[in-house]
Amino acid sequence: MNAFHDLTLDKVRATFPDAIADVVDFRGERTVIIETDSLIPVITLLRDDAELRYNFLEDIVADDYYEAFPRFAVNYHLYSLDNKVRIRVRVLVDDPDEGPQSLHPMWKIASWLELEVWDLMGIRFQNHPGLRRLFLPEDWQGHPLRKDYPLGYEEVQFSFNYEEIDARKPYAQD
Amino acid sequence: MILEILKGLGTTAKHLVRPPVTIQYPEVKRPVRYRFKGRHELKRYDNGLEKCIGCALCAAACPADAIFVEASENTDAQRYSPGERYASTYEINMLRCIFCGYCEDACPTEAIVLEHDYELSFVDRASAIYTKEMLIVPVPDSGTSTPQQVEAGSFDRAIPDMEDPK
Amino acid sequence: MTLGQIALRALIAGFIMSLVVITGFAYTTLLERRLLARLQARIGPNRAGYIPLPRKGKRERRLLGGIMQPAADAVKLFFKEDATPAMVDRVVYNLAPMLTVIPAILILAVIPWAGPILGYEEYFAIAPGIDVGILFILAITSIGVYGVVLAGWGSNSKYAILGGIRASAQMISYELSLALVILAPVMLAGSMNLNDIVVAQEGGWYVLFLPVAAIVFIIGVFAELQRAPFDLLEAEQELSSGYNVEYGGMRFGMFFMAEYMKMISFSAIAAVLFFGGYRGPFVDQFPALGLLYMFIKIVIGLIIMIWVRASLPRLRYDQLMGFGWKVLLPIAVLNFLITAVIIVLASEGIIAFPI
Amino acid sequence: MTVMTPGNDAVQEWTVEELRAKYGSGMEIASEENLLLSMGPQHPSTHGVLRLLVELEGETIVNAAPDIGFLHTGIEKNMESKTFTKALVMTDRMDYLSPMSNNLGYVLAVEKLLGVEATPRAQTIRVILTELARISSHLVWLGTHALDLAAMSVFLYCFREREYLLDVFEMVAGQRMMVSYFRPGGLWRDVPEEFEPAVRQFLDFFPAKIADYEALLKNNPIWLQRTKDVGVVSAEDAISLGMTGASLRGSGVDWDIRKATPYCGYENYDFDVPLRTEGDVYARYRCRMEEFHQSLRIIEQALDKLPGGPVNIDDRKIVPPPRSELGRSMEAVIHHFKLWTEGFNAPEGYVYQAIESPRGEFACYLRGDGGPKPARVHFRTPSYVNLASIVPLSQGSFVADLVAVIGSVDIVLGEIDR
Repeated sequence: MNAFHDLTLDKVRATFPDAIADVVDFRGERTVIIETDSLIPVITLLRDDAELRYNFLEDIVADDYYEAFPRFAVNYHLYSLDNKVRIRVRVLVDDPDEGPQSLHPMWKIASWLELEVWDLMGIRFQNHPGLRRLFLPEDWQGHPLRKDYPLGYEEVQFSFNYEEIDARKPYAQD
Repeated sequence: MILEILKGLGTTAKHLVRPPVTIQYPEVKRPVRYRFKGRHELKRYDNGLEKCIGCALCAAACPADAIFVEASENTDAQRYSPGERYASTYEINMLRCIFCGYCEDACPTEAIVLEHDYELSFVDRASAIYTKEMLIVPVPDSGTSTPQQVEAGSFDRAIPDMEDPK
Repeated sequence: MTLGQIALRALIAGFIMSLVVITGFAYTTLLERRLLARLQARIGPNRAGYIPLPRKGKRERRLLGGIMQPAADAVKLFFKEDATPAMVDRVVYNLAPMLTVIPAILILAVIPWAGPILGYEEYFAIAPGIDVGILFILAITSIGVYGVVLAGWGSNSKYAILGGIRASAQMISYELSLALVILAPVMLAGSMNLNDIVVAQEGGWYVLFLPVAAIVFIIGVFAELQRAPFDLLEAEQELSSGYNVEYGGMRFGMFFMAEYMKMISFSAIAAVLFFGGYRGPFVDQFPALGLLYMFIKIVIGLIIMIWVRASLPRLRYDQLMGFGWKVLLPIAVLNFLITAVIIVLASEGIIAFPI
Repeated sequence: MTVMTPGNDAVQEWTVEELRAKYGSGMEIASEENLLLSMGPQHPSTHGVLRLLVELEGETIVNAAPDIGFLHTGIEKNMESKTFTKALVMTDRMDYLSPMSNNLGYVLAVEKLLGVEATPRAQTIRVILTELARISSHLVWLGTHALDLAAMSVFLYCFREREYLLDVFEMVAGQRMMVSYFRPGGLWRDVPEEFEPAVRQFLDFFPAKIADYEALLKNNPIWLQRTKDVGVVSAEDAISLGMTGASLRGSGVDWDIRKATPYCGYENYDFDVPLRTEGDVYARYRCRMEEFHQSLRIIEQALDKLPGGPVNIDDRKIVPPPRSELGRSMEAVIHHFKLWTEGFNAPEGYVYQAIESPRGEFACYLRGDGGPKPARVHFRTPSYVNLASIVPLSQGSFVADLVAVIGSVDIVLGEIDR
């Protein structure tokens, strides 16, 4: 946390008094947790304010706090190329089908980053130009990075269980 | 313009007179560095006892779950390793192994070591399972093969004094 | 000689020369692979066939490693499954490799390999006495492009058709300037007979009198042969091998064969037109030496082609066309005009020029 | 436009809409007259298993859609089921051309989460090795980029030098590529004695090799024709596209994480950030070539002031005890067993650690939940983000330029798919 972080916070507070739900400082990183509705205005402010200029969208990460409420969190890592400061804007999402607004009008890359979040975490961004499966096949069911999605396990073959596992290996049919 | 093209031609021509860097593999083998992580070996002490004490820490440390260890009790009449237990089964599935060396780091007795043999190939899944017989090194000249019959109480310490690895 | 004897002689000579060149093609591939490897700090194929020279205490020295590599390649190609993709136009697909390889062999007919040897009165060629040898070459090489285009079309593959289209465009843009610069030595020699051109170079190689024509000719040959840096139609990085992507086995081998045989014959043609052909020291006393000189000149030509391939990146489609039309063609036209003017002036005695 | 596929006995015709419903493309198709070309996943120039669906008008690219996921291995999900140390080995396998950088990004994130900092010696060695990894990664980039434009000798020369670097990696880590050398809290082991002479030897001979590559490419007219004014991207577009690394600096944006938010003591080294303003393939090529020299500078400085001392922090809760203590101390044995079975607990919280990998900003988002396993790991990989820029960069140019653009953006598919 430095003075610039505080300045950022002050500016957001001054413009959108109700937007900030919480502020978390951890290991020198500042996270501003904001209400879902005010995502676009706050990020526009952060990007376009002449002083702040958080003009680089580094990454969008979704996080799953399974069994907590609200369950999902979407982190936007914004970076100010002029001031060399990073800030994390966090939105808490409960219903993954009604995720935050897509940022693609603001950054071209946003829709691409959101695709990954949709594909692996299943958070549907509003107004996204075309959500589709990216890494996974078109007909894949579920979103693997969610905590309630089982990891799966391939049982390892050793001498004692070789025959048993080999019997159910999906070998190519002759 | 022509000059730059000639410069490029000269650069390739320069390599014509230099010795090629190709290693003629099956005849000439590239020497590996001493830290190289190749095929595993189970080590023995000079007296022929196995270093492995069957603690299965390697199996726990393995990120790929490639190691399977089953321990049994040593007796003084049938002693395989110092200490209480030894590995009666020790298997590595080489198809799973990623040669990260965590087993070597985790082993408290320096029993499992990734040695320098890198010519590993199999034609079926069964031969990729390396058993203890394949992994363990031959008995040194100074020792006798296991199980040994020893006097009671002479090997009660599982973890020996070791030096920091280079 | 009667007509029948001439035909029989041509048949035998043609058979022998074709065999020689086909073997030569095989070893050109070896030369390319070995030389390319050495230019790139590698060794190249050196396992198939060698002469072991035992050395004391050391590993035996392997002489001429890789000498059987072409045979191994050929065996591999012959025994590959002769698969035809499902959706191809079968007639065209099967015709295309033949259309490529036959012209490549036909070119050999007119090349003068040596002076009067083996009972040939004037010079040794499969078909001596063709007075329009140049025209024959230009005509035959133009057919070769059909093979490539048809291969692209018949394969019913997008990569192949792109390669085929590139081939036709490229061929048109380069053949024009190629033909124009060939006219320069023709004018100097006053004949279209290749042997006459060789004989006319007794006073000095034409490359000395016509350096510009020689350079344009060499560039044109690179384009004509689709060798790097003009190998657009089989640009493996863009089209993943282009026109021959759907071919396998010996059908692919035929495209390959055509390319390398054309390399040999165009090296020979370049030698004939600009580098004195089979002429060299003592060739008048011992005409058989001509074969040796021809061989050396062809090999040097091949080496240059391989060397360039090792060193240069590839041009882009539009850049290649631009280069052909905007640079080479004007140069070729100018060269043609200037040569013509100089020849006229020299023959009129206005300027002194050693022709 | 209809596409024909051979069925069992008859040819089936598909319309674009049907095909898209079946396979999905994520691409608008401008005209039915255009040629739809599927480049990859088995294509020589897509650097791995990238598939590009390209819409062509003649040879001009109208539109393209990257199709990825052929190499998806679920690394992020897998890491959640392993302890912090065991998860480390997976980071090697993302960007397999510079595993050292991946290791570093992840290890720094873990250390940040734990609130510890590596010793000065470990940090310096990390700098040397990541810069060597940068060189080795750039060598592959240069080689494949040149090979894409058919300058094939450069490729083999580059791999010859890379071989030397891989040998250095083998010397320190025992593995040529999947090194797993940086561990939370320090390093696997200290570097061996022959490390410094080997690196110094590399510093000696490598500038001459760069001169060789430059002789073949830098001013070669064909190379200039192929790369100048191809794949141009302006600074604003590059920022909007999230491009990082040399791809961004080729457009004139001065942003290098090593300078902007230094880690591992990069602020102590004297080096420049190569910048070009043209934003074309050639500019990106020049930037990376300059980075060779800058990396050499950093390595030389780091070697000169390589501090002594331990390479691991003195915290038995994070770093296993040295082997020599095992036979003497019961505490050491307990720590050793605890660390290799359970691992260490990380506090609750989330961190984001960005480093400058050879390809751009490599960042690791890491959430701990108080347990020994990461609750969420996410990697912001430069290749994944830069990949998106290939489409706007290549629109309107030729197929041959697409190849040049892919090469100049420098992607690694292992990192894209994770």
